[in-house]
Amino acid sequence: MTLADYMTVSALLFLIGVFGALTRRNIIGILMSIELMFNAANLNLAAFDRFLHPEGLIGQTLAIFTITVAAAEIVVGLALLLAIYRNTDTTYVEDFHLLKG
Amino acid sequence: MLEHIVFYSLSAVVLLSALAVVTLKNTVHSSLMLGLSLAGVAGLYAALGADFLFAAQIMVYVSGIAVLVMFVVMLLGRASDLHLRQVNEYWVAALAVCGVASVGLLRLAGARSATFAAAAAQPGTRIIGRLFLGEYLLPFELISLLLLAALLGAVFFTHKESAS
Amino acid sequence: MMLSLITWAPLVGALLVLLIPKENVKAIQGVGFLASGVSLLASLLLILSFDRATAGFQFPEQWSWIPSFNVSYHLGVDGLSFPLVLLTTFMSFIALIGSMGIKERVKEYFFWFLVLETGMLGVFVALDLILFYVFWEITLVPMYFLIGVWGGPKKEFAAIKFFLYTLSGSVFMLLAILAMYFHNPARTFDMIEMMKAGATWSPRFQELVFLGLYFGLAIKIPAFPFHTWLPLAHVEAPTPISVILAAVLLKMGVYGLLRLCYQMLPAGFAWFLPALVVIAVINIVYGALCAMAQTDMKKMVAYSSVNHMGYCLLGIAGMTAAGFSGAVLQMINHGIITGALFLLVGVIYDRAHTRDLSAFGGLAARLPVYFGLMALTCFASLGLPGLSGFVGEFLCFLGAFPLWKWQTTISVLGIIATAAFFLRMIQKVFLGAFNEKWEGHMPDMTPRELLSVVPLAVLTVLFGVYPKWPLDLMNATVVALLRK
Amino acid sequence: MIEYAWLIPLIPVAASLIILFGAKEDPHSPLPWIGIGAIAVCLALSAAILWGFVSGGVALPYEKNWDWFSLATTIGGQSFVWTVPVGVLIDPPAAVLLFVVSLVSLMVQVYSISYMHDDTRFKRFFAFVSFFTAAMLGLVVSSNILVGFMCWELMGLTSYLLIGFWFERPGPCEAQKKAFMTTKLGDSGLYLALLLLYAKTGTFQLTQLHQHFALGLVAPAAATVAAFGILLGAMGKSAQAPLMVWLPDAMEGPTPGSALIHAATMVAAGILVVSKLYFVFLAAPLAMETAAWLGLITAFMAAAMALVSHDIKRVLAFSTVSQLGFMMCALGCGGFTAGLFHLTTHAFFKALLFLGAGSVIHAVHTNDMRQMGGLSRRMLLTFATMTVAVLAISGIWPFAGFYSKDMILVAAWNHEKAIFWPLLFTALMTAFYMTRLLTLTFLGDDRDHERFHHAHESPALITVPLLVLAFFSLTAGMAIAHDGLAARLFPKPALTAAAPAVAAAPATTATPPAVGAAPAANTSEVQTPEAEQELPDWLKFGIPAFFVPGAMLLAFFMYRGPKFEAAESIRNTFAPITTLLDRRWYLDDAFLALVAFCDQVAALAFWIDANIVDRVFVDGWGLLMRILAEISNFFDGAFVDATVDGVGGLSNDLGVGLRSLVADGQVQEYMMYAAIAFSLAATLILTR
Repeated sequence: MTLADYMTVSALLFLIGVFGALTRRNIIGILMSIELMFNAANLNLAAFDRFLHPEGLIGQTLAIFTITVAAAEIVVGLALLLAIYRNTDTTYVEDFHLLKG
Repeated sequence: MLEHIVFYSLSAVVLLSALAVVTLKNTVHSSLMLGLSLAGVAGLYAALGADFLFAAQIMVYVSGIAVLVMFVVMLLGRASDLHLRQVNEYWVAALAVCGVASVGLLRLAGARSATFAAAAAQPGTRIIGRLFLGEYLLPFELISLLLLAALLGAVFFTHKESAS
Repeated sequence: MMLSLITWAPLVGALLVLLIPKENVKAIQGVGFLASGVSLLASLLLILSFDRATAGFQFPEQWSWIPSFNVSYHLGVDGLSFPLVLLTTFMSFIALIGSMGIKERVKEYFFWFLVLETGMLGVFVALDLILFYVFWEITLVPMYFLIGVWGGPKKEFAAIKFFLYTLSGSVFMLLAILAMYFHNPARTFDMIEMMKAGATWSPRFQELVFLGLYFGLAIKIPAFPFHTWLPLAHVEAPTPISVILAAVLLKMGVYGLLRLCYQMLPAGFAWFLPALVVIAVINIVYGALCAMAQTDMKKMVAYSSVNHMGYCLLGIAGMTAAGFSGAVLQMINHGIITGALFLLVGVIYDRAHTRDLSAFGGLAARLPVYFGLMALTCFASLGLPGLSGFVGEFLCFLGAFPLWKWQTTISVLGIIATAAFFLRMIQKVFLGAFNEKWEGHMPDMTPRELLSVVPLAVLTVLFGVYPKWPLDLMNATVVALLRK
Repeated sequence: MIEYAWLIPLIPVAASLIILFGAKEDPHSPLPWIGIGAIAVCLALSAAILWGFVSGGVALPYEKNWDWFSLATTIGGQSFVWTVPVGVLIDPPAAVLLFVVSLVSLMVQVYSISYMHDDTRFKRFFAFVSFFTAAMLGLVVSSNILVGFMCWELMGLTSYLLIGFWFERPGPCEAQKKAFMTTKLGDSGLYLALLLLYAKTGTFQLTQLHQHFALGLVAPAAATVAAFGILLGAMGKSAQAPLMVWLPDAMEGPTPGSALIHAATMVAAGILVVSKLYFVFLAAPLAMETAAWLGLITAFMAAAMALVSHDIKRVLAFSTVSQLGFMMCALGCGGFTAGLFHLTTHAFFKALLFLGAGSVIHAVHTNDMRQMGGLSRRMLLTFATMTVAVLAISGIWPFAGFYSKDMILVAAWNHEKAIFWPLLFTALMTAFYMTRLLTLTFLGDDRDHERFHHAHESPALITVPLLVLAFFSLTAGMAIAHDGLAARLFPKPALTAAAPAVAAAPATTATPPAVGAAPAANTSEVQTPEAEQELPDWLKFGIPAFFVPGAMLLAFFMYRGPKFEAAESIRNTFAPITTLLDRRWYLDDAFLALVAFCDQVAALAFWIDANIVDRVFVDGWGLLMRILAEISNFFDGAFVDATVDGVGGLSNDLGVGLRSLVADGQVQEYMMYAAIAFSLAATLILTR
C-alpha cells in the first residue's frame, strides 16, 4: 500500500464530512459529520507517521491529542444541544438564528 | 495481497458507512453508521500498525462518542423526524464545493503514489507512553485540563437548564 | 512608536468596549474617552518634539508587512499631515463629548466610533499606499453603520448612498494605486519612493493615474459635481457624526490631493490645474448659492462645507506656498468651525426636534450664551477677520490670485453669498420676535454642550488673532513642497 | 508717549471684553465706567501725541513693528517663509484722527450712560461701543493693511451689532443685515485690491507699499485696478452712491451708536483707507477722477434726499452721506488735505448733531420733525449746541465747517470747474436743509402741544458732551487752518518723496524684493501747498457772506411756520421729483430687487443640484451599479440560491444583499462561505 491510498481515503472521508456538515439539517448530524472530518485528519496523521517519519511516533501522539480534543468537543457540543433543545424544542439548525442582526 | 484486501475492505466500510451517516434519513441509523465508520477507521489504524491509536479509537470513539451520540439521538429524536427532510437545500452547492476541493486534495494524494512504508510496523505503546510523560508532558497535562473543562462545561450546560 | 500609539489606541479602546456588557454604559463611555484621550494626549505631546524647521517626514516607523508585494507598515508625519492628525484627535475627542447624548446601542456606537478614529488617523500617518488605502476604506464601514443605525428618518438611504458612492470612488483610487505600483520598477508601495519615482513617469500616464485618484478623492472632498451625497449624509447623520464627517473625513480628500496627486504626479497635477480651479470656483459660488436656498439649518451648513472646501481647492490650484498653507489652514479651521456649527445645530435640534429656519425666531434674548457662540461660529465661517475662518480663506485667495486672477475675483462673490446665508440664518433663528411655540422648551446650553463647543470657540478666536501656531507647523513643509 | 501708541486700540478691546464677560446686566453696574475710563486713557495718549507733534516735540511719522506670524509664500517662483509684521504707523493724519475718534467716542459713551439707562442690554451697548472704537483706532494706527482690513471688517461686525441692537423689532434686523451685506459687497473690492497689491509687491506694509509705488514698480494698470478696488471698499463703508442704501437705515440702532457710526468710526473708515492708500490713487488718475465724480454725485443725491425727509435722524443720515461725498470728491480732486480736514471737523459737528437729535428724541419721543417745533423754549442748551453744529456744517465763518468746506471748494475749483459748480450748489443745499431741520425742530410754533409740554432739557450727562463737542465744532476749524497747520497735519503724499529711502535699503535674500527697507522711511513729506489758485474774490467772499446765509435765510422763512405754503407748493409742483427723492432715488428698491434676484439664482442653483447633478452623478452611478447587481444576481441565483432577491430599488438590493451576507444568522450559510473559500483555496494552491 502507498501513502496515496491512505490519503485518498482520508480525503474522501473528509469531503463526506464537509458535505454532511453543510447539508444536514439536524445539529446532531452536523456534529457527527464533524467527527468524520476529525477522523479523516487522524487517519492522515497516522498514515504520515507510518510512511514518512516512523521513528518517533510523533504523528500518532498528535492523533491521540486530536482524539481527546474531539471527545471534549462532542461532549460540550451535545451538552449545548441538550440545553438548546430544552429552550427551543427543536434540533433543526434553520430554527436557530441567534446571530441574526 | 492480504494487505490490499484488508485495506480496501476497511476503506469501503469506512466510506460507505460515512456516506450513510450523512445521507440516511433516520438519525438513529446515522448514528449507528457513525459507529461503524469509526470502527472502520480503527481497523485502518490497525492496518497501519498503530496499535495504541487503534485501542484509543475503539475506546474513545466507538465505545464512547458513538454511544454518546446515540444516546442523545434517542433522547431528542421524535417520530416526526422520520418524515422530515434531513438534508437542506444547499446540497447541490455543497456537492459542488466538495467536488472542487476533491480535485486539489486528490491531486495532493496522487503525488504520494510512490511512497511506501519504509520499515515494518512496530508496537508503539511504550514509546508513546514515554513521550507523554517526557517530552509532551505539558501538552498532556493541558489536554487533561481541557477534558476537565469540557466535563464541567457539559455538566453546567445540562444542569442549569434542568434546574430552571 | 508615538504615531502607532496615536493610531491604534482608539482601536484598542474599541476592542475593550466589546468586552464590556452593554448595560454598563458608564464603563463603555469611560473606555471610549480614555482611548480617544490617550490618542489626543499623545498627539499633543508630539507637538513638543515636532521639528518645525524640518520639511521631511518625522517620527518614522517602518516594518515589513507583506514582503512579497513590498508592502510595509510605514508611518510618519510632516507639516502637511501633522496638523491634520492633531485636528483628528482633537475633533474626535470633542465629538465624543457630543456623543454623550447618544442613548441607544451605546456599546456598538462607541465601538464603531473608535474604529472610525483609528481609520482616520491611519490615513494621515500612513506612508505606504496599501496601508493608506486600507485605512481609507476602514473609515467607510464605521461611517456606514454610524449613519445607518443612529441617523435620522432617511438614514438607511443616506448611509447606502454615502457608502456606495465613496466606495465606488475608492475603487478607482485602488486601480490608480495599482497602476502606480506596476509602473514603478522598484515595485514598491512606499509613498516616499513613489514621490521620487512619480516625477519621471510620462505625462500621459500621470494624467490617467491622476484621474483615477482624483475620482476617489473628489467624492470625498466633495468637489463639484460629486458633492451631492454630502448634504444628505450630513442631514441624516447624528450630530457627533456630522461633526466628524465635516471636520475630518472631508479633509482626507484634500490631503490626498496634496499628498498623492501633487507629490507623486506633478505633471498630471499641472495638467489638471485649469479644471481644478474651475471646480474650485464652482464649489465656492455654487455651494454658497445652494446654501442660500436651504431652509434646513443642517443642510445649509452642509452646503457651506462644499463652499469652504472650494477655498481649499482654490488655494491648492494656486500652486503657491501661501495657497498651500492656506488650504491646510483652511482645512483645520473649517474642521473646527464647522464642527462647532454642527454641534450647535444639534443643540437646537435636541430641544425643538426641528431644524427648519422659519420655525424659530427671537432666540437671541432667551438663549444669550447659545446665541453668542452661534454668532461667533457663523461669523468665523463667513470669514470675519479676527476669527480663524478668515486667515485660511484669505491665504487661499492670496495664493490663488497671482495665477488665477479672474477665477479668484469670481470666487470673492462666494464670500458675499456666504455672508448672506449666515446672516439670514441668524436673523431667522435668533432675531425678531420670540416664537411663543417654544416657550419653556428652550433652556440655554447645558454644561456638557458648553464643554464640547467652548474649546472650539476658543480655538477659533485664538487662530484668528494669532495664526502663528498652526502656520509654523506647516511652513517648512509647504516651502519644500514647492521647491521640488 | 508715542511708544505707548500701540496700546491705544488694545485698551478699549480689553475694556470691551471686561464689560461683556464681567458681570450680569444691571443698569447700576459700574462697568460702563471701565469703557469710559479706557477711552479717556486713549484720549489722553492721543492728545499727548498730537500736542507733541503740533508743538514740535514728537517727530511723525512714527512706525514700530513686531512679528505676528510666519507665512510660507511664493514670490516670482521663489518660495520662502516670510514673517508678517504687525505694528503701528502714526503719521500726522493718524495722530489727529486718534484724537478725534477717542474724543467722540468718549463723548458718546458719557452721553449713553444717561441715554441708554433704561435699556435691558445696557452693559452690552457699552461693550459694543468700546469694541467699535477699538476697531476704528486699530485701523487708524495700523502699519499693515492686512491688520487694517481686519479692523475694517470688525467695524462692520460691530456696526452690525449696534444697528441691530434692538433685534426684537423687524426694522433693526433688516437694517443690520442690509448694512453688513452692502458693506461686504464693497469690502470684496478692497479684498481684491489687497490680493492684487500683495501679488504685485509681496508686502502688506504701508510704508513698503508706498515705496514700491514711489519707485514705479507697480504697473499703472494694476494700480488702477487696485485703486478701483479700494474705492469700492470705501464706497461701501463710506456710503457712496450707489452703495449708500445702508446708512439711512442704520439709524434703527440707538442714537449714540448712530452718532459713532456717522461721525467718527464706520463711515470715516472709507475715507481714511483711501487716504492711507492715497499713493495708489496717485498712480491711477482714472480712479482719482472717478472718485471725484462719485463724491460729487453722492453729495448731490444725498443732499437732495435730505431736502424732503421729515425724519430728523434720516436728514442727518443723508447729510452724512452728502458730507462724505464732499470728502471723497476732495480726495478725488487731489485735495488730500481738504478731504481729511473735513473728515476731522465733520466728526465733531456730526457727532454733535446726532447727540443733539438724540436729546430731542429723548424729550419728545418721536423722530418726525413735523411733530416738533418751538423746542428752543424747552431745551435751550440743546438748541444752542445744535445751532453751533448747523452753522458749522453749513460753513459759516468762523465755525469749523467753513474752513474745511472752503478748502474742498478750492480743491474742486483747481481741479475741474465742472465739479466745482455742482459742488457749490450742493453746499448751499446743505445749508438749506440743515437750517430747515433746525427751524422745524426748535423754532416756530409748537405743533404738537402734547409732546411739547412733556419735553424738557436733558440731564447733565447728555448736555455736557454736547457742550464739549460744540466747543470743538466752533474752534477746530480755526485752530487747524491757523498758520498752515492743516498742511502740516494732513500732508499730501507724493509718489517721489520716499524713493531715496528704498534705494538705500539693503536687499536681503530672506525677504521679498525691496522689503526690509528702513521702517521709519517717510511715507510723506511736509509740503507747502502747490501753487494753487485761490477762488476769485467774488466767490471767496461771496460764498460765506451771501450765498450760504441766503440759503439759510430761505430755509428759515420757508419753514418758520406756522403754515408751510411755499414748501408745500414746491413739493406739489415738482411731485415726480419729490416722489423720486422720497423713494430715495429707488436705490432701496433696486437693492431689494437685487436681493430677490440673488434668491432666485440660489433657488435655481439648488434646483439644479437636486435635480440634475444628483440625478446624473449619483443616480446614474447607482443605475450602473444596479445593472451590475442584476448581473451578479443572475450568477448568484445559479450557484448560491438565496443571496440577493433582485427586486426593488438599488438600496433595497444592496441592503438585502449586505444583510444576508453579514447578518442572516444561518450557521450553515457561514459554513458554506467558509467551505467555498476553503475549496477554492485548496484547489488553487494544491494544483498549482
